[in-house]
Amino acid sequence: MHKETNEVLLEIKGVYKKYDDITVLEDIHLSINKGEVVVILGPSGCGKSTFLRCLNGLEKIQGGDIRYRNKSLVGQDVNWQEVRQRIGMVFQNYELFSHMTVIENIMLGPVKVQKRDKNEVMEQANQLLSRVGLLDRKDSYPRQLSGGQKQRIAIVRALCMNPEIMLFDEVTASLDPEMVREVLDVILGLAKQGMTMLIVTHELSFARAVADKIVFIDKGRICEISKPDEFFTNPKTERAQHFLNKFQY
Amino acid sequence: MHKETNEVLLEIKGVYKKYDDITVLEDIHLSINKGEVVVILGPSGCGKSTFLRCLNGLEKIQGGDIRYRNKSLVGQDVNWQEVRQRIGMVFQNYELFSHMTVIENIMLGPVKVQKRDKNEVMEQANQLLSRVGLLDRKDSYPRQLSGGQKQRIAIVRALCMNPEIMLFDEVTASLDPEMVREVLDVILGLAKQGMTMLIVTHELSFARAVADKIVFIDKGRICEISKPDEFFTNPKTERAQHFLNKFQY
Amino acid sequence: MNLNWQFIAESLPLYREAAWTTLKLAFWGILISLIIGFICSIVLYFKVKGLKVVVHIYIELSRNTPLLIQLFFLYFGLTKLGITLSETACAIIGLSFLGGSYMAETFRGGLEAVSKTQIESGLSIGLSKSQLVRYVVFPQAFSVSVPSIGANCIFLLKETSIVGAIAVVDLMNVTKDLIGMYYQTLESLLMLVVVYLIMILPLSLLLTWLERKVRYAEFGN
Amino acid sequence: MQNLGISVLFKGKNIQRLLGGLLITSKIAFISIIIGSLLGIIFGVIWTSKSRWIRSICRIYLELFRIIPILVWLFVIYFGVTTVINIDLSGEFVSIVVFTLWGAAEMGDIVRGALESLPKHQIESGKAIGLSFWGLYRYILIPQAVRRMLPGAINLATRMVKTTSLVVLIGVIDVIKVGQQIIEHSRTEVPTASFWVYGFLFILYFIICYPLSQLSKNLENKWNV
Amino acid sequence: SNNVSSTTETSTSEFDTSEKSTSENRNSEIKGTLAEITERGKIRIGVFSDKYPFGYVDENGEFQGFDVYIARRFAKDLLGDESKVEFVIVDAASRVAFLESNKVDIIMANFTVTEERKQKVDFANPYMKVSLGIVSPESAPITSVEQLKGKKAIVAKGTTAETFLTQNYPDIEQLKFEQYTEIFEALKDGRGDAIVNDNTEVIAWAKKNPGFVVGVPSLGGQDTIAPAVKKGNKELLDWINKELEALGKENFIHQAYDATLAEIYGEDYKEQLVIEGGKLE
Ligand SMILES: Nc1ncnc2c1ncn2[C@@H]1O[C@H](COP(=O)(O)OP(=O)(O)OP(=O)(O)O)[C@@H](O)[C@H]1O
Ligand SMILES: Nc1ncnc2c1ncn2[C@@H]1O[C@H](COP(=O)(O)OP(=O)(O)OP(=O)(O)O)[C@@H](O)[C@H]1O
Ligand SMILES: [Mg+2]
Ligand SMILES: [Mg+2]
Repeated sequence: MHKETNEVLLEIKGVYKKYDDITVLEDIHLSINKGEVVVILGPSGCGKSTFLRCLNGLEKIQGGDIRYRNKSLVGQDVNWQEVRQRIGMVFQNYELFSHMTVIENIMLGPVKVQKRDKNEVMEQANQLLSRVGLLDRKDSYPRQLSGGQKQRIAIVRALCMNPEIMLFDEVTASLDPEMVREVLDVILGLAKQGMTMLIVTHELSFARAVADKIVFIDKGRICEISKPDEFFTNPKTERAQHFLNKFQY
Repeated sequence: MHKETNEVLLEIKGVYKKYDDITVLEDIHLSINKGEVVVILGPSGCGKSTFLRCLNGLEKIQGGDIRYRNKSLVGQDVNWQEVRQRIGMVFQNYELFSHMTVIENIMLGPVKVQKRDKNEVMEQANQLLSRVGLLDRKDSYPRQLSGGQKQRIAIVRALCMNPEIMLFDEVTASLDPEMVREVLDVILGLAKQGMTMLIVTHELSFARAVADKIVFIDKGRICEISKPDEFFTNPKTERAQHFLNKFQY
Repeated sequence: MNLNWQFIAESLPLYREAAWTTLKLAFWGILISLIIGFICSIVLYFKVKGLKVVVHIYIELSRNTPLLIQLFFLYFGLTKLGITLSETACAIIGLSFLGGSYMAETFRGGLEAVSKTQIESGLSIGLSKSQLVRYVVFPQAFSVSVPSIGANCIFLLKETSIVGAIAVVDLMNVTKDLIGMYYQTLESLLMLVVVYLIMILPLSLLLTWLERKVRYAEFGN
Repeated sequence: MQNLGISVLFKGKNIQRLLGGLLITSKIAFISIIIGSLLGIIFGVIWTSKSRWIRSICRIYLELFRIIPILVWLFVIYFGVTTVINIDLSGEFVSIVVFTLWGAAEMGDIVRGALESLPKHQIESGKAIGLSFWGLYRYILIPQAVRRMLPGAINLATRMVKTTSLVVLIGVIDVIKVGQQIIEHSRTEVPTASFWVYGFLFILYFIICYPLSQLSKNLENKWNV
Repeated sequence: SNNVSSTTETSTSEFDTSEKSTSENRNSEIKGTLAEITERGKIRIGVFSDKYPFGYVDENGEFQGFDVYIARRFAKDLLGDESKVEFVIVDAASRVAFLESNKVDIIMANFTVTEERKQKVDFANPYMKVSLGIVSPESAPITSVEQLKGKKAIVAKGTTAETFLTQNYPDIEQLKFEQYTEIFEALKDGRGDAIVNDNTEVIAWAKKNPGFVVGVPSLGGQDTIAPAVKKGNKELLDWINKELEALGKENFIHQAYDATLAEIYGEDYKEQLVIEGGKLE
């Protein structure tokens, strides 16, 4: 969006993903530069979530290669724990740990995984919390928060690990429209600061506003990679056209 | 939308609704003609759901009157069971009965409540099911259906009671975007056939397409009742303006 | 009421001692049950090969046969194999053998109630397997199982009434004894009920409190 | 010696007697489980009432059975209550009554838990299609609650089967008592009788309770999702 | 807890046979009378079902034993047929309750006469004597009850031995089992130092089990065993006493011994056990 560079952070080369016999991702090629915001669009079930999950090691791939800073993330000897500290992820369902307060949720990773100093982490957490406007909810439990609040906390939790890339998987899908706005505003803010992001969303106008690059996937294949304006006004493929039509009455 | 008449079906006069001390609805006036499609918009928590629930007797009101075909729905002696057969309702959460198949779900009301003939009901159910394109899922259990399919069945279930008015409360709120379309298409179809409907939704473009009349509620009060084009292009109140802004990036 | 107060006063020390025995048995029985249940549930949850079958057999045997007979085998049977355990030891082992399977099922239910998304989000912040289990899975499973753990504890406490069969002097045993010797039926039963009340009521309140305390995991998110 | 031991089981009518005892055990257990479940469902429904009073009364009823040992109930009802109201009830009948009341109490708690765990919108959508109060319970809530309460209910059933051994105190001869009679009768001739008889009883109980717990597991899997 | 006590309260009068409650309950009082028994055509007698050889059930499911043998004769003499008896199985702890609540007419379950029990039920004249004996391993024989102090005595619940030790030697630790089989098993397993039980029982057992000796063949005073009826049921009590007297004339209790006990205890103990005619010599 703003500070896009030419340094390639993540490179996906011919990735295949199968569940048993069903091929869910087929020959996916994509490279993401530092500071770039890539939005992935596509009909339901096309494999968007699966793609993000592969990047984070939650799913194994059956072919191709994924390279993060030119190191392969394929094979037995990948230290996923370390990779996941660099590649943060936020899911559709507010998946805060329900038995921990907001601040405990945020500090768990930095303190227990990264072994960072408690006070330092606390300071960073406070800063991030106040940025998303939730500093006063620090000691609440997830059940005491609205959906939008929970998602903003989930984002803070991921950010507090100081990741280099953030993956967002339909983070607003189960939110009320007004909360959608709260959360998307946070993501917009991140984009402005130059965070590298891969975003799956169904909010087309948001996608248009935030993306440097739109990737359209259908049936497990990348059909189209375009600049946002181009994609929305003049999609190259018929499939993308058809997809966009669904959102017009 | 099309067959709007001048026959008043439902008349709401100065309705007040309180939860303990909190007033949730205040002095609501609204009248709905036969064949009219009314869409209710408003920010989260403004009282939209509560309003629909009052019309269906799921909540008691603390003041004012609701008249259906000029008979009051207020007081002890209202036979809600009967009223609910005339005023159908579909909710946000796919609330099919999880222990019954699709067809059992649909037939329960007509057969057990209305005591209608099984075969006749079955025939109507088949007809409705094929209209929403789900005749082949007749014997499935809800858990075997997608969200969109469940909502379409829920609509069929309500329709099969031959109601005169249908209330829809954010029926697409927990659906994937593509399923949203499936469901809204069914509602659009009903509108074309002249069904009287009260619809709460957050799909603004759908609202614009389906409504004869937009009712904008904020903080429990009706702020504005307008024709849809008027509302979206030139809202009368600042609050409505503010509300509409939230959906633009 | 025509109660023989003298009799009550005289047998009070017996009841005090028996109540102590019952509590001791219940305490150890519950504690060991928790440990056994914990281990078994882990074996089941992580589907540990080999051990899984053993645990399944243990659970089915223990749940589907009466404690009375289990105790007889422990007490009289083991001796024939050259292992002689004291009455109290047998009683505690018997209770733990029974309770272990109830607790195992309870814990397993709790573990399985921890949703997949919670686990995935734990992974996505880089937690290792063991950290995940320690910081996310166990606390949530525990909070889900607390009500049934409580029910199991009360069940085990009451189940101690069987151990009289192997000559352990618990509350029920003392009561039956006194009735058999002096036929002060009303007084004896009354004392039995009162002592159980004194033991179970606080336990029940404690559990209600604990339940409220750990209810954080309720309603997922 | 061991051959001699197992022969105890086949002496005279011993096997028949044991099975007869098992029949009584199962009869008491199953009649109580069935009636107790039905009453328990009604009780559980009443328990979901919003009235504090009704809720407290229900709670007290449950706690009465939780705290007072079943043995005491058997004693009090068989020897006490039946004489006060001057009717002569058989021990078996009283056992069924006590076990039924106990079952109803525990089942009521399970049913209450299941009903309260049902999503609220199931009730509302039931109302929305015009179901009456009873229709709502009959067609929607109870059938769904039954699925949820099944594991607990079967757990209770096996506990009831195993607790029937208490009924000897009021003169009902259950399977364990028959076993003890056999053991005692042959104690001079066959000192190892106890091993064989108790082993046999162990298997009998297992044969009754195991299918129950398997049934619950299967139904749980089937109705899950 | 209010509820708890009130539930038991209702039954107070039943467990507590004070004069007051008996007079209040005239109606149920009638039940045990001779007229009522005759009308019913059956006499209900409470017996043990697992105390071989006094009251037990044989492999064919028939009640047998010394007590049962005599009980059958009672039925025959009262109602004309020895099958006109209904045996009700009782437990040591429920013997009195069965009588008090009119569930049985007579208890003949090896019921030892004691002062405490006399306050709850009416005993008829005795038909048997008991005294206690102690059996212990040959390797560590117990030859006097004093030796048991600080040691463990194995007893069966609800027996005279239990009462005797509890009242006279409270500092002897007792290991109490429900069943006879279990006490012997326990001694063999070394769970205690000796069994204190009816001397007939321990002597007969020691005979069959080498390695064990009866170090104390006769202990304490002599107790008697008698039929018991509900307190105040004088009519039935008198009938039993007369019946015992009549039976004494034909030496019936000796016959009963021969039929049921001789096999186990042998001839030696006959006179030590049997009381004929309801009278101690
Ligand atoms: N664990 C699994 N086992 C088998 N098939 C799976 C599994 N998870 C997903 N799939 C299948 O893989 C395909 C892609 O799923 P995915 O969740 O990635 O879609 P998506 O694009 O994220 O859809 P949505 O927009 O609905 O989230 C779907 O057809 C789905 O049915
Ligand atoms: N049972 C209840 N008790 C107390 N307050 C309630 C209850 N139900 C709703 N409310 C309150 O009433 C107000 C209106 O709620 P309602 O659900 O009608 O809003 P809504 O307009 O439907 O919002 P949304 O768009 O989020 O569905 C809210 O402030 C809510 O907190
Ligand atoms: Mg997805
Ligand atoms: Mg709403």
